[in-house]
Amino acid sequence: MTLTMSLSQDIKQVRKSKEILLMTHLVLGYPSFGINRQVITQMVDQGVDIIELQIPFSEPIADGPVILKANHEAINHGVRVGQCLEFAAEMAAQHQIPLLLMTYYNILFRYGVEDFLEQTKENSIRGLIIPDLPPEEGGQYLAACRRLELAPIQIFAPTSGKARMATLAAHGAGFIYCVARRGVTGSPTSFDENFNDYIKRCRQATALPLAVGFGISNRQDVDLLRGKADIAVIGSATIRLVDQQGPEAVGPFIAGLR
Amino acid sequence: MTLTMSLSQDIKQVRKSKEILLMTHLVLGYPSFGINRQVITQMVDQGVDIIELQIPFSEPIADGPVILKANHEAINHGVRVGQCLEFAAEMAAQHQIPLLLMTYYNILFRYGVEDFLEQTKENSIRGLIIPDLPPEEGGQYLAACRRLELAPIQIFAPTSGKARMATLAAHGAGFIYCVARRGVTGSPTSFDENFNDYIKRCRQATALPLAVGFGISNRQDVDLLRGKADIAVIGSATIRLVDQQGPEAVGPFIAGLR
Amino acid sequence: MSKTGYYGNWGGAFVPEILHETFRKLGVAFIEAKADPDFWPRYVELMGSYSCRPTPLTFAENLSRRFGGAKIFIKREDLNHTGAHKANNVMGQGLLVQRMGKTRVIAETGAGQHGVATATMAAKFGFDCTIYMGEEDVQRQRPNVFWMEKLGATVVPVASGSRTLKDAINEAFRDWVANMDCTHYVMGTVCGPHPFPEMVAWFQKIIGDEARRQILAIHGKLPARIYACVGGGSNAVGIFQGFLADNGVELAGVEAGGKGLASGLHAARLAGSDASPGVAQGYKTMFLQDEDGQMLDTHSVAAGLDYIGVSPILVDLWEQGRVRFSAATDDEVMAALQLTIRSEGIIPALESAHAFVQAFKEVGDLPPEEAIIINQSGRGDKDIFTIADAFSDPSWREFIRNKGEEYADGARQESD
Amino acid sequence: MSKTGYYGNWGGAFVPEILHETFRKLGVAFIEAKADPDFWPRYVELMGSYSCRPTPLTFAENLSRRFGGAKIFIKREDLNHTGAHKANNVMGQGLLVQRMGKTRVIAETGAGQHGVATATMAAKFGFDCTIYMGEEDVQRQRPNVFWMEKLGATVVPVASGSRTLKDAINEAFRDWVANMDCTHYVMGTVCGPHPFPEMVAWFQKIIGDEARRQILAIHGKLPARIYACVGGGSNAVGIFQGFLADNGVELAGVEAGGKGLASGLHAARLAGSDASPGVAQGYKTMFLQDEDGQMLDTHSVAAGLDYIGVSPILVDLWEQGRVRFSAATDDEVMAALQLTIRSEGIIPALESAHAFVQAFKEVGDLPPEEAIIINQSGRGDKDIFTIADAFSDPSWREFIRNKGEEYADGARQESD
Ligand SMILES: Cc1ncc(COP(=O)(O)O)c(C=O)c1O
Ligand SMILES: Cc1ncc(COP(=O)(O)O)c(C=O)c1O
Repeated sequence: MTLTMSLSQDIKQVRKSKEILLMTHLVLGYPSFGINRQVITQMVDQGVDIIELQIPFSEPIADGPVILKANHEAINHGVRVGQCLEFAAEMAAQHQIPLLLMTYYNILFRYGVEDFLEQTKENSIRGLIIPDLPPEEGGQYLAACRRLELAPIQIFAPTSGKARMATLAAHGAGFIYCVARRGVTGSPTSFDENFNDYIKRCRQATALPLAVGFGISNRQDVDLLRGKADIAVIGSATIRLVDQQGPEAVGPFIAGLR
Repeated sequence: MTLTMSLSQDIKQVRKSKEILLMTHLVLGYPSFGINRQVITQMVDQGVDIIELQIPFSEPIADGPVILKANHEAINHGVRVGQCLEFAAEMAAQHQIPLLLMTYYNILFRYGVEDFLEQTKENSIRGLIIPDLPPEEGGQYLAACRRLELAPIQIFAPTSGKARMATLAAHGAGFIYCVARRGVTGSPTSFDENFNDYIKRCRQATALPLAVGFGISNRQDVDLLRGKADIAVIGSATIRLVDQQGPEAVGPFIAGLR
Repeated sequence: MSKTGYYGNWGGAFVPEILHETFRKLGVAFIEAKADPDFWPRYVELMGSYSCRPTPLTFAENLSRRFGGAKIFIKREDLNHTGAHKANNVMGQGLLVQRMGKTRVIAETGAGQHGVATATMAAKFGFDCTIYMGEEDVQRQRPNVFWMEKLGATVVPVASGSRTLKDAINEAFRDWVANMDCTHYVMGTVCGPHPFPEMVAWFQKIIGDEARRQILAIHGKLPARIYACVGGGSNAVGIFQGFLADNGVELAGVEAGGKGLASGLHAARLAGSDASPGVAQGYKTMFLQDEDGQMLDTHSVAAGLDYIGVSPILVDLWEQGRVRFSAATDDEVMAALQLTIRSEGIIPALESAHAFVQAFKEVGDLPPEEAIIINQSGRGDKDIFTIADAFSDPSWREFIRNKGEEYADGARQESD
Repeated sequence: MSKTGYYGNWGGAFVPEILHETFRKLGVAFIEAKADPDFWPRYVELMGSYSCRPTPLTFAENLSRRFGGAKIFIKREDLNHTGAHKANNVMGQGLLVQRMGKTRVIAETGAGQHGVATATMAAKFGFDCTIYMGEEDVQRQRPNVFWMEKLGATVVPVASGSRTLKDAINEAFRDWVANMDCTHYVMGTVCGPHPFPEMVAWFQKIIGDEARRQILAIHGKLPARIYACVGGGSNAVGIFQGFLADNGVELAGVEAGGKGLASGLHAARLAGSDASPGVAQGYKTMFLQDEDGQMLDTHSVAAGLDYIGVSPILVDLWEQGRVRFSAATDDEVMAALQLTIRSEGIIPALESAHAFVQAFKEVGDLPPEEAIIINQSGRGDKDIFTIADAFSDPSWREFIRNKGEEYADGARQESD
């Protein structure tokens, strides 16, 4: 992926050659930055298209038990926001795929929203996912992202109506993160009729690429998204894998997804 | 003491030759009827003038810890009212001093007040002390005592006023039991100025002999009553003695009182 | 009353002479208080500003629907300060003590409820306070002992007799005969020598006064029946008084059936046939006693109903046929308690739950346009140890075991 | 409000998109309820017939005399059904849930008080109920867990994070994002995303409405000051609202000083200088957090005050200078509790006792013709384990040890 255009253009470019893109996720500093490095290298090597780097927060309200635990352990081991930003810069310098930061709003707020985003930009990060920052509360954030050409990824949910999707899409850039179902990260999703309708509604609401996340953990899930979404998001699954089988297991796992 | 006249006349008769009479007390069936027998024999042998035989009751409201315990243990060992009456008859036949029954009203009430008193008379018992039966509640009891020539001993207390003493005296016979102080049986009494005034008031209220009870446990106490009262009542002290030193200790104890 | 202090054949004042004058003065003070036009309003004001009277009359919509009969209303004495109707009596007597110029109060307690109420009153009025409580009840009701002590009362465990309520009453009398000059004995229920039954009934009639006004306002007419549990009888007499003259209102007292009337392990005086007339603790009533007149041991899951005697007022009303009696077993009580908690979010005291049992048995027979009132004499959270025991709640047991071990460790460390 | 859901710079609604629609509908339902002329009267009627509102305003005569300053009045939220002001909010939200046609409620709880209140409301309204409670709090507050379960609620121990209140809130949100179609989250205090602060404040203003009427009736004029403890802030905002427009009435919030502000072991957000602006749990307020924005562990003897955030409404009033804040240490709280129990026969919850501490410090400075009100948010008997621990009561420890051994024996016998 060449990193010259906007994130959404980049994604559309890659999509021409791939039926579906993969976005993976990890929690910075969990279980350690060293292991994060190994995991990221394997992900990139196995053709992951985008990586979401989550800066741990003590109150990760939208995350399920696996990511929650990773957040808390990272903080308990002393992981600081500054370290996370440096690490992200290091990864961005090393790997040629778009990296995103994912975290909760308080992390930006305490750092100073403008400062945080400027640092993010400087670190060559392409965008951010902030699940507890709806556009109504994110005026300053959205403006700074626009100014800095960072993608403030917006989130659609099955409960979002047409007007709401339009509003969100208008504020979004890069792609839209479509939450596949009710609930938090980490438990399975059934990709049924309702899901198809939902994705159709998402498509109609935006020209941005669609990423689908929450509960995607194997090839079958990814296959089901082909032709419907542009990006499949693998979240808790890799963390669980590293917990259980160590970082070496990530490469083969990714290889088997697509 | 000859047993030909009324109880009060008998008492007055004996008083001519003794500066103070002794009345002792025991709880029937405690620790056993056998020990009651030994104790009574020693009491009579040592010149006790009157004995109060308490039929145990489960709720002896006016008694202190020593007598209370004796009541409960007797009942727990299966002592029955009928046995107590038979035992009293046996003692009356055997000993030539006046015997009284002491108990609470429910014992009479359950037995049938008239029946109980007739049995008492038949058993050659001379009178009764029922601490929870004021004359206002004792109409039937008082009438039957009168009819049967049993002495329904009335009780004066330091809190009884002049009119009250007059009422009580009018219902009484045999002697008046003057409670020496506030409180229940078994703890010491100080025979001070107040006490002297009280006894003076008692004297003025009745021509009946005066017995003083509550807290009399040694020769000194008995000496203080000489010239004031006609009868000194030894209550808890002997029970305590039997508990601690056995029935043999009773004879010497009584001998040393006067 | 046929004779002073009597209700029909029941009541009276069988007190030792040493207390004669005390009772006389108490009787006079009580008569004067009743005659004083300011006294009752002051009492009502106190109960309104210190406790939360009038207590609500709650419509139990879910229970009513479940049984499909009359509407069930619950008189909420549980919402009183200290958690039971005992507060009514105690605060009233507190005003009387103030009037008499005494400085110390004593009381007996079984469940601990009356003890806590008395200790509370004593703290508020600035009286010294001693509470007599059977040693066994001290063990069973430790939380209440804790609060009494924190309220400044001295709690004396009574080790004599059956070491329960009746022995605590005896012991309180023993204290009183020694200290009556400065001390008032705050009798906890409508029992004991005259004027106690009349006095306690008078203060507790505040329940019936309110309930009558409330049911007329809410339901538009009188209730068909009223249910109250009966230990000594104060909550029952309290609510019944509001409706005594209304012959159409059936009055039902519910006693402790314990392990069943046939088992002998119960405290049913008027339901069943185990009790007989007697005189004890200063008054004449129906007692659970043997042929000789010795009082028997009683049993109930509810410590507050576990008593040998019963109000002379109720015995008279029972003889007259005005109040009927039944008994609820421990098992029935636990089931009714569970149902009430789940259905209405209300936790009756184990004592009060007895009234619920009988009401549940009968309410379905009445038509929906009728109403019944259950007097909820107290709240059940005071009973957590008993209730958790009765439900054999495993996590509660584990919690207590861990807590016990923690305390044991603490003690070991301190002694090291 | 400058912007929807904001109080000055504070508040807002920082919620995941999945809940956007739920919050929108909740906001609409709330606005409609407020606009419905029948809603508030129905709420007041419910609180009158099910709980015992209006709760009394009690004149604390002995405490007033002791401190020799203004008259001390106590607003008795402890007399509410379930024992605290939490009932007001919960019953109000219950009516709203009914209106919205939902069938299940969830709630977080720290002290357990809000959990019990919610479980109670759910039983009454017939809702399913799940309560999230930090694992540590489950251990500390087992009696409340027992009652919640008996009331039919499922209590879920939360093992993540500090295993206390804030983690229970997060977990409740996690449940909600999965089940919002049928489920309402009953937020327990004036925190969280808009419209929660406004909604909870609205229901709790019943305290202030009553208190204002009562003090004017009893005292003839407005009070000089009002004291309330501040956890999330609902009891404080509840009573303060009755007097916000009366500039002569000083409003004082009291936070948990724990082991002292200098110790770091406290939960003082606005007293002291350890808190800073932040956004978490869906709203913007002053949080106890580190430089990165990670929330800190807090400490208080009172579980209900042991929270990282505070109501945005209060932060705004504090910035405006309308409400002042101080903190009471655990030790001061135990002393004030003891004094209040002994002097007035009233047992404040540990939370409420914080308000008493500050009032006692200051009331002597006011002249006797003035009055102050202390909001007694709850009753302390729920806290017996904590209070007995804090007083190191030896006979309580022995009781628990014996009880623990008895249970252990029972368990051994069963397994034999
Ligand atoms: C809650 C409660 N209800 C009822 C009773 C029984 O007493 P009474 O029959 O006098 O109302 C008690 C006694 O302790 C009690 O605590
Ligand atoms: C009795 C009591 N008071 C106060 C509080 C603190 O909450 P708030 O500040 O919302 O009133 C709690 C919380 O559980 C409580 O239980």
